[in-house]
Amino acid sequence: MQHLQIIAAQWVAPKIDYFALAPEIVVVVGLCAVLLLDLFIDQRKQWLLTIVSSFTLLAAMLPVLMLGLSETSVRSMFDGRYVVDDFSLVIKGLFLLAGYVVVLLSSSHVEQGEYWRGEYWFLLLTSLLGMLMMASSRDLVSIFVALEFLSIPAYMLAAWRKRDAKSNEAGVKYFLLGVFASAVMLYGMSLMYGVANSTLLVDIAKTLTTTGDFAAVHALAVVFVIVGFAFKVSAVPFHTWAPDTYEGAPTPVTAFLSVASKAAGFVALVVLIYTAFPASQDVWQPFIWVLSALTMTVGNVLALKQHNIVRMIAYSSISQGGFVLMPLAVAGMAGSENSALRSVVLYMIVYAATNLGVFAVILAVSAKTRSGEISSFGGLFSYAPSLGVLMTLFLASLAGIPPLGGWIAKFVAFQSLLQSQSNWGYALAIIGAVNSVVAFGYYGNVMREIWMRPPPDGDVTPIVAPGSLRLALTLTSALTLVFGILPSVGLRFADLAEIAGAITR
Amino acid sequence: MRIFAAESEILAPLATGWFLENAWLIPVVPAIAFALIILIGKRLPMKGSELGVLSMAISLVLSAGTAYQWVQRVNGASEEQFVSPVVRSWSWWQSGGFDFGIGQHIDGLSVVVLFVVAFISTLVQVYSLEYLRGDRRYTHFFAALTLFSGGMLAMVLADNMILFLLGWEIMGLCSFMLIGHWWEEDANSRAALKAFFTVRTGDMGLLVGISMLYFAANDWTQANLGLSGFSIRGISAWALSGEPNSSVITIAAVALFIASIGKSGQFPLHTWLPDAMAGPTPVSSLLHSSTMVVAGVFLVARLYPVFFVGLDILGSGGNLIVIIGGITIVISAALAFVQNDIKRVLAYSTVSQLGYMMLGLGAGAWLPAVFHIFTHAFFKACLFLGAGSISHSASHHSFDMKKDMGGLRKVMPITFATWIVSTLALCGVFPFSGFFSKDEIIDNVGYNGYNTFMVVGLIGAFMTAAYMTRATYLTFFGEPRGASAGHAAHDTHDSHQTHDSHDTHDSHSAHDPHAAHDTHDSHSAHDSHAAPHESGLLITVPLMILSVLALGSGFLNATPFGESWERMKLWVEPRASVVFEESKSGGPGESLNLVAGVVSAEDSHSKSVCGSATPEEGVCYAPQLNHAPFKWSKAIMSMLIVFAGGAISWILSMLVFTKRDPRVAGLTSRIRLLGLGHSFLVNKYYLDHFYEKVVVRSVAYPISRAAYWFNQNILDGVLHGAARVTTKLSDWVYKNVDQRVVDNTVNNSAVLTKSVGTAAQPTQSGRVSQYGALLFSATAIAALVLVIVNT
Amino acid sequence: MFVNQFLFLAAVLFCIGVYGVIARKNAVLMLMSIELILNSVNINLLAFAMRNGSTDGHTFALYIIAVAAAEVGVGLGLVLLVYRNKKTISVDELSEMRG
Amino acid sequence: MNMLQDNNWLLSVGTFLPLVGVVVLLLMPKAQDSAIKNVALLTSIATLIVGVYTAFKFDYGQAEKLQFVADVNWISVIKSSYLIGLDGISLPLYLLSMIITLLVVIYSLDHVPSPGKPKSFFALLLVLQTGMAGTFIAQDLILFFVFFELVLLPMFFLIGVWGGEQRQYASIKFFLYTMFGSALMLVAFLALFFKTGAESFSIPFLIENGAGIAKTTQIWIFAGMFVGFAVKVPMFPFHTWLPDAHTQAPTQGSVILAAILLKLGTYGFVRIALPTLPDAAREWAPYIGGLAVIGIIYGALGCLAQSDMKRLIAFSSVAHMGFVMLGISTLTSFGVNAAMFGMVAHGLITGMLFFIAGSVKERYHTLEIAKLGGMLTAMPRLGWIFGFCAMASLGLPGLAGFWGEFPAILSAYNPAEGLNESTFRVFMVIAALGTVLAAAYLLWMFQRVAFGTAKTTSSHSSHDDLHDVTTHEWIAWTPLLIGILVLGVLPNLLFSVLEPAVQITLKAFGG
Repeated sequence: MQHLQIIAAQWVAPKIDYFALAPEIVVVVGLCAVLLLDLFIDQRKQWLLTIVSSFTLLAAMLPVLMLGLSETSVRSMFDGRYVVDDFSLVIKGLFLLAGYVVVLLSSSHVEQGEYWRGEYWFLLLTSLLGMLMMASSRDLVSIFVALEFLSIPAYMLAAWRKRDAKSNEAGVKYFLLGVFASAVMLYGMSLMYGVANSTLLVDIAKTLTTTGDFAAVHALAVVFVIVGFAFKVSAVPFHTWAPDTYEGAPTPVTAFLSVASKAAGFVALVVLIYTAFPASQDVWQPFIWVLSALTMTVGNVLALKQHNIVRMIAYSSISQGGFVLMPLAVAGMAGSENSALRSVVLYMIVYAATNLGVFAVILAVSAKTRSGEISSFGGLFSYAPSLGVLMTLFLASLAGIPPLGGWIAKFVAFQSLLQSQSNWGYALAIIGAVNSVVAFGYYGNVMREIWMRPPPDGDVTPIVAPGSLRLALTLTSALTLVFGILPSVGLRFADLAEIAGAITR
Repeated sequence: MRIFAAESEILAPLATGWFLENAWLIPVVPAIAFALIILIGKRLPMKGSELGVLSMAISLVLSAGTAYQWVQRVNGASEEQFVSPVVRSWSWWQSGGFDFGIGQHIDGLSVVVLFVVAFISTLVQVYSLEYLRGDRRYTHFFAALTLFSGGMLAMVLADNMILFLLGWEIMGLCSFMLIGHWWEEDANSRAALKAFFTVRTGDMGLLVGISMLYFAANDWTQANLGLSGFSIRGISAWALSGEPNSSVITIAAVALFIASIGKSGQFPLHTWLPDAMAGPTPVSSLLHSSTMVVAGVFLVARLYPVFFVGLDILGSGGNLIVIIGGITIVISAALAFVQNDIKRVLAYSTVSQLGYMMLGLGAGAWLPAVFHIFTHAFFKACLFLGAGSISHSASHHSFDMKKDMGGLRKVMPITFATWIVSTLALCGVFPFSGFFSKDEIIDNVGYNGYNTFMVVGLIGAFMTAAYMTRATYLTFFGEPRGASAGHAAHDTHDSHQTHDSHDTHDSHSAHDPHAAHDTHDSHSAHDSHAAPHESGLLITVPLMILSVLALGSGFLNATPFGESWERMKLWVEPRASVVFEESKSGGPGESLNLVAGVVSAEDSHSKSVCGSATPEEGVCYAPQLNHAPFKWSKAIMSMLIVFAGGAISWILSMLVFTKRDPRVAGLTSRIRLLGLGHSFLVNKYYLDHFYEKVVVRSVAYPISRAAYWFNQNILDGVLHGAARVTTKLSDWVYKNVDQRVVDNTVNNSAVLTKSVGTAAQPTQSGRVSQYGALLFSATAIAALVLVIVNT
Repeated sequence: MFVNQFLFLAAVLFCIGVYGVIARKNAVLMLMSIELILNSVNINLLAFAMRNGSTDGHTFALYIIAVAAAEVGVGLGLVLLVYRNKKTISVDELSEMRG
Repeated sequence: MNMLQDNNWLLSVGTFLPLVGVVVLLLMPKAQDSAIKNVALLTSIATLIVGVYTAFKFDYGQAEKLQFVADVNWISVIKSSYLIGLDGISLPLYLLSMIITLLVVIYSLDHVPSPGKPKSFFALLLVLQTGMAGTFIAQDLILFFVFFELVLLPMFFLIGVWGGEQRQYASIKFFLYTMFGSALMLVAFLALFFKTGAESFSIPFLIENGAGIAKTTQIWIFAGMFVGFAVKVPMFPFHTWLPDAHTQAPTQGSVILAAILLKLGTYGFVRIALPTLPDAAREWAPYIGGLAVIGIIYGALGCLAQSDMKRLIAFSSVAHMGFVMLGISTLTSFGVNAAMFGMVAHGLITGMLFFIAGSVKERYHTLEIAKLGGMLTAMPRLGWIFGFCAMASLGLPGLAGFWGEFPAILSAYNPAEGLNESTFRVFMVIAALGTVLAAAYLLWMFQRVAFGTAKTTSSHSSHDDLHDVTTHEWIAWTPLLIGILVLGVLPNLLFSVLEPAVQITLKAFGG
C-alpha cells in the first residue's frame, strides 16, 4: 500500500497535444452527433445520419492532412504511449478513406429492411475511432484497449440484421472466437509485462531477448500476442471465423471487416514487430513465415471451391492477407526492414482500394440479382458493361496483373522478400509466385461468368447503381489504376524510410 | 602473292565474251516469263504459252552463244592449261560472318547441261502447245513449266551451293505442281505428293552435306582462294587439296549422294519416278526423263572432287556410287519387262539409264557419264514425246500397249521412224548416239578395274535391248488393238479399271462425275472417235529434230575415230592441272589469270598429281582421270550382246504372235511362214497370257518377277510403310503423350489443387467449438515448437 | 518466491478456461470460461506488479475488468438475439454456414 | 548519344496511340457499328504511319545502338524507370506488330466473329497492340514485364468471348499457363536485380553487370526466365496451351497469337536472358537446343495426327518455333540472326495460314480436313494462296520461311565455343529431318484440302458460300504475301538490320 501512495503522490497530469488528437476528437464529436440526432429526428430524415457520418470522416481527414504537412514529424504523448508520426498518419488516412467508402457503400444498403440506422452509423464510427487509436498506440494497454474498441462494435455490426439468422450466427461466431483470441493474447501480454516490467513497447524491446533465463516465457508471450492479431488478420489457421462471418454479415460490414479491421490488425502487428520484438526475431520470423505460407495457400485452394461470391471474396481476402504477411516474415533481416514495412503499407492501401471496389460492384449487382451466387454474374458484361469492366479491373488487380494496383503491391512484396537474400525469402517468394497463379483460378472464373456466360435468368435489364455507389466505384477504380500506372504515387505514402525510427521514438 | 614453281610459264589470258560473262541471264529470262505468265498470262491471246516458248527460245539462244564462246575459250587455251570457269558472283546477303552469294559458274559441264535443258525445254513447250490445247489450266501449266526450266538452269550455272539448293528445290516444287496437274484425280495428287516427299527426303542429305562442306572447307577456301565455303570452285579445290579430314568428307559425300539418289530415282528411292508418269506426257519427257532427274547425276558430276576423294573413286574395287548405280541398272531394266503402260516402260528405262550415268561417275568415267546425260536427253525425250504422240492421236489418251496399241507403224510413220531411231540410240547400236556414250561408260568402268560392274553394264545393255524391242513390237507391229483399232473409247476406260496402269486424265474425266476439266474434253472430242492418225506438226517436228540429234549427237565425242573426234573431252572435261593463282585477291567475280605448271613433257597423259596426291604447290580443281583407249573388239562384243537381246526378244514376240495352240510345240517354224498378224484377233487375251508365260519363263522370271514383287512389296511397301508408321506414331504420340501425359499433368495440377481444397474444407465445419479448438491447438503447437527451438 | 504460486494458479485457471471454451457447447458457459481466462490474466498481472513493484499491472488489470464487462454485455446481447431467432443457445446449432 | 535521343517521343506515340483510339471507342455509343470500325481502322493506320515514320527516321548506320531513347523517371523507389529504345532487333518486330494489327483490323471490318460486340472487340485489339509494341521497345525489365503482361487480358477475352466451343477452357488454360511463367519470370528478374547490386532495372545496365554473378546463381535465375519465356514461345513441355488457344481463338486472335505473341518469348530470350546471363546461357544452351529439336519433331508428329486444319497449323507453330529456338540455342550471331528472321517469317507465314483457315471456316463451316477438298476447283485463288503459304511454310528456298529454317540448321553445325559440337550436330540432323516432316504434313494437308473434288459431305454449306477471296481479304492479305516473297528473295533487307544489333547482343559469347 505504501508504495502505491507514493506513486500516487508523485502523479502529474500529462500534457496533451490536442492538435495531434484532432482526428480522434473530430470522430468522437461526429459519433456523438449521430447518436443524438438518431434520438431526435424521425425515420424519414434518417438520411441525415448518412450525411453526418460521411462528413465526419471527411472532416477528420483535414487534421490528418494538416498534421502530415506540419514540420514536426513526430508528436509523442503520455511518455511515448501514444505517438502521432508519419506512419500513423498514413494509416489513419487509410482508415478514414476506407471508412468513407464503406459509408458510401452502406448508404443505400442500410435502407433495405427496417433496422435502426442510427446504431449502424454509430457503431461504424466507433469502430473507426478504435482503429485510429490503434494506429497511434505504442503501449500494450492502449493497443489492447484500441483493439477492443474496434472489435466490440464490429461484433455488433456483424449481427446487425437482427432478424436474420445468418447475421446472428456471423455475429456470435465472430464474437466468441474474437474474445477467445484476445484473451489468449492478453495472457501473452501479461507474461510480457511480467518479464519486461513495463507495458511500454520500447521498454519491452529493451528487455525482451531470446537469451537468458526467461527465454521460454518470452517465446510463449510473443507467440500468444501474435496469435491475437493473426486472428484479426484472419491468418490461417486462425481464419476460421472469417468466411462464415463475411458471408453472414451485411455486405457493407463485410467490406469494412475485410478491409479496415484487417488493416488494423496488420498495423498492430507491424507496430509490435518493429518496436517491441526486434530482438526476438528468431521467434516471430519463422512463425510468420509459416502463417504467411499457410494463409496464401489454404485461402486460395478453398476459394477455388466457393459458389457464393462473398464467401469466395472472403477466402480471397484471406490469401491476400498471406501476401501482406509475406514481407513481414523477413522483416527482421538486414536490408529488408524498410522495404518490408513499405510493402506492407503499400499492400494495405492498394488492397483496400481494390477490395472495396469489388464489394461496391457486388452490392450493385446483388441489388438487382438478389443472389449471392457467382453464377448470378453471368453475362454481366452484356447488360451492364461498365460494371463488368470495373469488376474485371478489380479482380485483375487482386490477381496482380499489370498495369493495375495489385501488381505493384505484389511486386514490392516480392522485392523485399528477395532483398533479404535469404533462402527463407526465396522459398516464400516461390510459394507466393505459384499462389498468385492459382489465385487467378477463381478470379478468372468470375471474369468468365461476366464475359463468356449468358445471364442465368435471361433478365438483361440494365443496372442503375445509386449515386453513392457510383462515387465509390469511381474513387476505388481511379485509385486502383493510378497505383498501377504511376506506382510512385502509392509508394510516396508507403515509403516512410524513417518509419522504424518514427515508431521507436 | 606466291613464288611460281620452277618450271612454269605465264599463259595467255583466256578468251571470254559477252555470252560467257552474262550467262546468268539464262535462268533470269524464264523467271521473268513465269511472273509475267502468272500476272497477265490469262489475258494473252495464247493464254501465256507464247511467253513460255519465247523465253525458252531466248534462253536457248543465250546458252547456245555461251556454248560457242566457251568452245572459243577452250580452243584459245593451250594444251594442258586449266581452262578456268567464268565465275561471276554477287553477294546476296551476309549474316554472322556468313556471305551468301549468287552467281554463275560457267564451265564445260554447265555449258553442256545448260544447252541440253534449254533445248529440250523449248521443244517440249512447243510440243505442249498442241498436246495440252484447251486444257483448263493451260496457263498454269506453262507457268510451272517455265518456272521449272528457270530453276533447273539456275541450278546448273550456280556458282555456290546455296543457289544450287535454290534451283534444286524449285524444281522439286514444279514437279509437284506438274505431276499433280490433273489433281482432280486423287491418284495424280497422291503421285505428286509421293514424288515431292521422296525427293524431299533426299534433300535432307543435301542440307546436311552443304552444311558440313561449308564448315569444313570455309577456312581453307577463305585463306587460299578468298572464296566462301559454299562456292563450288572452293569446295572442289579444297577436296583435292589433301586438306580435308577423310571421315568428314566421306560423310559429306554420302549425304550429298543420298540427295542425288532421291532426285535421280536411284535404287532404293526410285519408286516415285514411275508413279510420276501420272503427269502430262510433256512433263514426263522433260522432267522425268531428260532434265530434272539428271539433277542428281549433275550434283555428283558438279562436286566430283568431293566424291572422288570422299568415296575413294579409282581407289578401290567398288564404292557406294557404283554399287547403287549397278543395282539400279539391273533392277529397273528388269522392271521394264512387266509393264503394260508404255510410259512406265520408258520411266524404268530412264531409271536404268540414270543408273548407267551413276555407274560411270562412280567408276571414274566422268566424261562418258556427262556425255551420256547429253545424248540420253535427246533420245529419251524423243521416245516420251513419241509415246505422247501415240496416245494423243492414236489411242485416245491411253498408254496401255496391250490394250490400245499395235500396228501403228502404218498409221503414224513419222512417230514410228523417230521412235525406232531413238530406240536404237537407247540400245546403243553403233552409229547412234547411245553407242558412243553408253559403250564408253561400260568400257571405262572395265578399264578402271570395276570388272564386275562392267558385266552388270553389259547385262543391262542386253536387257535394255530386249525390253525396248518388246515395247516397240507391241506398239507398232502386229494388228491394232483397242483404241488404236478405232474402238469406242469407253471400253478403253472399262479395261482401265482392271489393270493397274496409271490412268491418264481423259480416260477419267470421261466418267468424272462433274466434268472436272470440261474444256479438255472438248479438245479430246476432236479425235476421240476418229481413227488413229499421225499427229500434227507441232508434235512431229520436235520429234524429228530430236531423232536427228539422237542419231547425230554421238559424233561429238566419237572415240572410235580417234582423238580429233573427241570434242567433248576437249571442251567439257576440266583439265586436271595444278593451278597457281597469281593473286589471291581475285575473289569470285573476276576471272583469274592463271598459271599452269607445265607437266613434265615425256607424255601429256595422266601424270598430273591431282586427285592422286596432294599438290605441293597450287591447287587442283579436277582430279586426273583415265580414259580407256577405244577397242573395236570390245565394241563389237557389246554390240553383239545388244543385238542378241533385241533378237531374242523379237523372236519371242514372233513365237507368241504366231503360235495358235500352246500345247502343240515344234510346229512353230511352219506356222511362222503363214504371215503375221491375223492370228492375233483370236483369243488375244490367251495369247497375251501365253506370251507372258514364255517371256517370264525364258527371259525374266528369275529377276523381273522377283524384282517387281520386291519393288512393289518391299521398297514401295517400305516407303508407304514408313509413311503409315509415321502417321501411326504421330497419332500415338499425339493421343498418349501430348493429350494424356503433357496436357493432363497441367489439367491434373488444377484438379489436384481443387482436391487439396476439398481436403481442407472439413476444417471449416461451421462449429464454433471446433474453431476454438483449432485456434488454440495451433497456438499451443506453435508455442511449443518455438519455445523448444529458442531455448 | 511466492509469485510462483500465483503464476501457477493463473496458468491452471487459463487451462480450465481454454478447456471450457473448447468443450462447452453452451454459449453462456463459453462466455464464463473466457471470463476465467481473463481473470487468470489479471492474476498474472497483479502478481508481476507486486514482484516488480510498479503500478502498470494494476492499471492494465483495471482496463481488462472494464473491457470484460463490456464484452460480457455484448456477448449476452448476442446470445439473447440468437435465442430469440433459434430458441437455443447451443453454439453447435449455429453451423448454417460452412465449407 | 545525344543524336540517338532526338525525337524520342516517336516510340511513345507509336505505342500509346492505340490507347487513344480505345478511349475514343469507349466514349462511343455501342450502336454505331460503322463509326466504331472506322475509328479502329483510322487508329491502326495512324499507328502504322507513326511506325513507318520511325523506321524512316531510324539510323541504319548504327542499328546496333538503341535509338529514340527516352528515359523518364517512373518508379524511383524501386529503381525502375520508363526507359524505351529501339535497335535492329526490336525494329522489325515492332513494325510487324503494327502491320499485323492493321491487317487484322481490316480483315475484321467484315469478319467480326460472333457474338458481335465490335466495340469491345476492336478496343481489345488496340489494347493488345499497345502491349505488343511496348514489349518490343521496353528497355527496363519492369516496364518490359508490365507490357508483357498487358497482352494477357485482351487475349484472354478475345479467345474466351469470341472463340469456339471450347473457348472458356482454352482461354483459362492460356492465361494460367502464361501467368505461371511470368510469375517465376518476375522472381527471376528481381533476383537478377539484387544480384547486380540492386541499382537499376535497365536492361543495358544489367547486361553490363549481369556477367559478374556467380555461375550457379545465374543458372537458377536463368531457370526462372526460361520458364517464363518458354511458356510463351512455346517450347516442348510447355506447349499444350497453344493448340487449344489457337484452335478456339477467333481468326484474328489466332493470327495475332501466331504472328506476334509467340515472338514475345523468343524475343525475351534474345533481348534479356542471353546477354544478361551469359554463363548460365552456355550451361542451358544444350538443353534448350534439345527441347527445340524435340519440339520440331514433336510438333511435326502432332501435325500429322491432326484432323482439324486449324489445329494442324497450330502444331506447326510448335515445330517452327523449335527452329527459332534451335538457332538461339547455338549462341552464335548467325544462329540468332536466323532465329530473328525465323520469327518474322513465321509471323508472316503462319499468320497468313490462320487467315486462310479463318476464311475456310467461314465458307465451309468446318475445318475438318476430311470434309474439305477440291478447294482449287471451288475457289482457285484461295486455293493457290493456300498452296503458296504451305510452300513458304515448309521452307521452300526463295520464300521467307527458308531463311529462318536453313540458316538455323546450318548454325547448329558449329555452335559458339564452349558448347559441345557433336551434340549440336545431332540436333542439326534431327532438325533436317524435321524439314522433311514439315513437307510431309503441309503438303498432305494441301493435297487433302485443295486437290481432289469438292466433297459432297461439305455441301450442307450452301454452294454460294464458296465465294472466292473477297476484297477485304485481298487488302488484308496482299501485304503479307508480298512480304513473304520479298523477304524470300531479298533476305538482306532484314539481315542487314538485325546483324549489327545481334552482334552486340551476343558479344559475351564471342558471337
